Amino acid sequence: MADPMRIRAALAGDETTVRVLMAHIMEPGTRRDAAGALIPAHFIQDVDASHNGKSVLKAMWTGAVSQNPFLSFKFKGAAKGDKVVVKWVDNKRDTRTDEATIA
Amino acid sequence: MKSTRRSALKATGAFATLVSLGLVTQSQAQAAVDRASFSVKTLDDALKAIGGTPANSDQVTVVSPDIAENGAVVPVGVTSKLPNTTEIYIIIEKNPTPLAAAFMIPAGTAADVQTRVKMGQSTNVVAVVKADGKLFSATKETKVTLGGCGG
Amino acid sequence: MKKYMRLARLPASIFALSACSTGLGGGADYDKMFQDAVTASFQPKGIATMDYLKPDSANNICAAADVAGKPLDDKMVQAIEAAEMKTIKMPSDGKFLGDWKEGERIAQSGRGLTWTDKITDVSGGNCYNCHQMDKKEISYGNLGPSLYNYGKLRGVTDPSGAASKPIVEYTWGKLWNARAYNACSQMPRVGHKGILTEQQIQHVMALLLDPNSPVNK
Amino acid sequence: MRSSEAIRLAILAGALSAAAAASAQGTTAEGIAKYREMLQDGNPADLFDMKGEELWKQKRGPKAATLERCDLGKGPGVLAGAFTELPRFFADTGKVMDLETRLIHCMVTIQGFNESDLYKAAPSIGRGEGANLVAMTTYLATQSRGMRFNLPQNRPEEKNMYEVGKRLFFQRAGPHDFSCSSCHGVEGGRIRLQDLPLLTKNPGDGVGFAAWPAYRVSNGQMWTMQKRLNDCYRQQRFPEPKFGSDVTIALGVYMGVNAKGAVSAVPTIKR
Repeated sequence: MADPMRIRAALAGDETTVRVLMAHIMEPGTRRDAAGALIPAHFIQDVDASHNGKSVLKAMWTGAVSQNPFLSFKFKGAAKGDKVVVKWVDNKRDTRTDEATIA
Repeated sequence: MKSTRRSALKATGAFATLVSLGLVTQSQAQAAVDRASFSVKTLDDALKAIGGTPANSDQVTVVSPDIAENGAVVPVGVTSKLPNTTEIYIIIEKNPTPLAAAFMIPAGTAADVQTRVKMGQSTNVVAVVKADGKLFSATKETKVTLGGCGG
Repeated sequence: MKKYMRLARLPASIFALSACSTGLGGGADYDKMFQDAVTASFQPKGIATMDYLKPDSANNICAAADVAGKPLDDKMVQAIEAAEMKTIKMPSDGKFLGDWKEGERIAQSGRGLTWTDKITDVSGGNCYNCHQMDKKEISYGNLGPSLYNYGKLRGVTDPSGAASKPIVEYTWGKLWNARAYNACSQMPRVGHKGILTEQQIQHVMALLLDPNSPVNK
Repeated sequence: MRSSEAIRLAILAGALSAAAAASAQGTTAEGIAKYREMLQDGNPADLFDMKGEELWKQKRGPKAATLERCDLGKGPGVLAGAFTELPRFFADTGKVMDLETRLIHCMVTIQGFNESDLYKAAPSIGRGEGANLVAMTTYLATQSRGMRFNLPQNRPEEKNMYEVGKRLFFQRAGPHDFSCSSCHGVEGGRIRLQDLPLLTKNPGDGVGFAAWPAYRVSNGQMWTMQKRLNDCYRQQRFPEPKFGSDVTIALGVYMGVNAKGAVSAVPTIKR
């Protein structure tokens, strides 16, 4: 099973900044191992962040996003104590959902 | 060099005009690209997949380092000051599959995202945004250097 | 070249005597503890066998001086340099210069001889790790002096000409065994220790001395 | 055809102005410094720290116990300031131990893990108990973040380790005749573009010994001091130092004592 994400969400003024770290290998599928065999692709394809059930960001990724991906974005309309939920799905249909409380 | 630059600027101007006339834009109002777009091999094809030719805009900013010590992790951020920015694309021109990431920005979310991407070599980073259904871009070059021992 | 002759004629007896003791200063126990720790701690892995740790007089003497924090005395320096000078082999085919383009590839590569390398892997010269060479390469180290314009600064216009002979031979010797000219130099003994082949050294020589090489542009 | 040419030109124009701005911004060194600064926000080391904390507090091993009573040198369960005094002498084992060997000791005595199994697993930092050790080491070291290194040198065993470490630091061998000192014995040294800390003295806050454990962006791995030393010896063209061996502990004591007063910045992020 995938390791948890670290999500930090902080409200400043009327804007919430969300910073997410995801534990993922992000193997692009183009690299070869020592024996010359292609290493199969394994990367996060879809990311969906939501607040109170409403999507605040969707992303589509490739193996060109770095290993253990970092994502930062900002949105309006949240209050301290609200939850931000982040979900990712990779190309092997493995998925992980974590949440953080806005500070 | 000079003449190249002048014609380049001229081309930009012409394109900006075409875009403002709505002649070269696509009108996919909502729309994420399809997954196949991420496997195209050239910048041109990536732009086609996104929906056409963007106009250079000083309202779009790509933040990436001038020099990256390691191509495996290069911080890249894109911001757009254009109203109604709904999509952001990060294209790494020299990567084997240039389109690296796409972001869909709903109302209420700032057109301001940051992530980290891989670069196989020194390259232009092209940010394309869709605002009011039209495409705009900004470009920044990042040099990738060798690091320590063993390189 | 005068220096070469003078040092080469020095007897190596002083060197042989002092090489027996590691002379690490302080309590002798520390030296033994150090040896015991080395024996107990290292294990062979891949091509990096325990042979990598076999005693080498010049290395032991230089390390002892570092531990003591005192430079070597002149006699010791001369003894080491004389002994190392004897290891230098001039090119077997009489050719000093190869292809600078090959040399550039060798200079850029830092690979070879670690436990993750294979015996069949081609070693690099590690040159850029420590030296500036081609002005266009921004990623260069500074542990060694800049070699940009190495040949040009030394007036080498025709590396095969008689006027260039001393500098060409010196450069070959320096690459083969840098310790012959500087007893405790940190530069690997590229030829003497078999890091690069004779042919590879010829290519690196061309990178340094060929007037068409980017080093001399 | 014409349109794709125009795209290229348009993009080129953007790149040209960006390049002009870049050259005005200064040197390569400044560029690299800026790159490193940009990486600071969002260090994936946090993921390892998080996982380590969870493992530390979890009932694990044959004895199904948590490690929360483990004594890292400041008393059972005291974490803050423990890392910045390691390696140190432990009376219960009669040995000088670093954080990683002490952690294994606690897993063996408190949780009932098999010692030789753990030593066998430890070098594989990416999987199984090896990965768990790395995560916990990151967590434990992070508990002393911002504190100053202050290794004890009161015991003869600790002094001996320092002297042995010093000799190891200058030991020259292998096909390249390299020592630790070849790269880390000068001020302002650089391999390629990589700055090399001078390790015979305190190289500064968060530099050298005070910068590990660190997340390596080049391979997405979290490296502890044991792994750092292992890879130094690889590139030095030496045989391999066994995990937790006297050589690794002695070098830790030598560098740690020299770094006295340096602020630990762990976990850091590095090329």
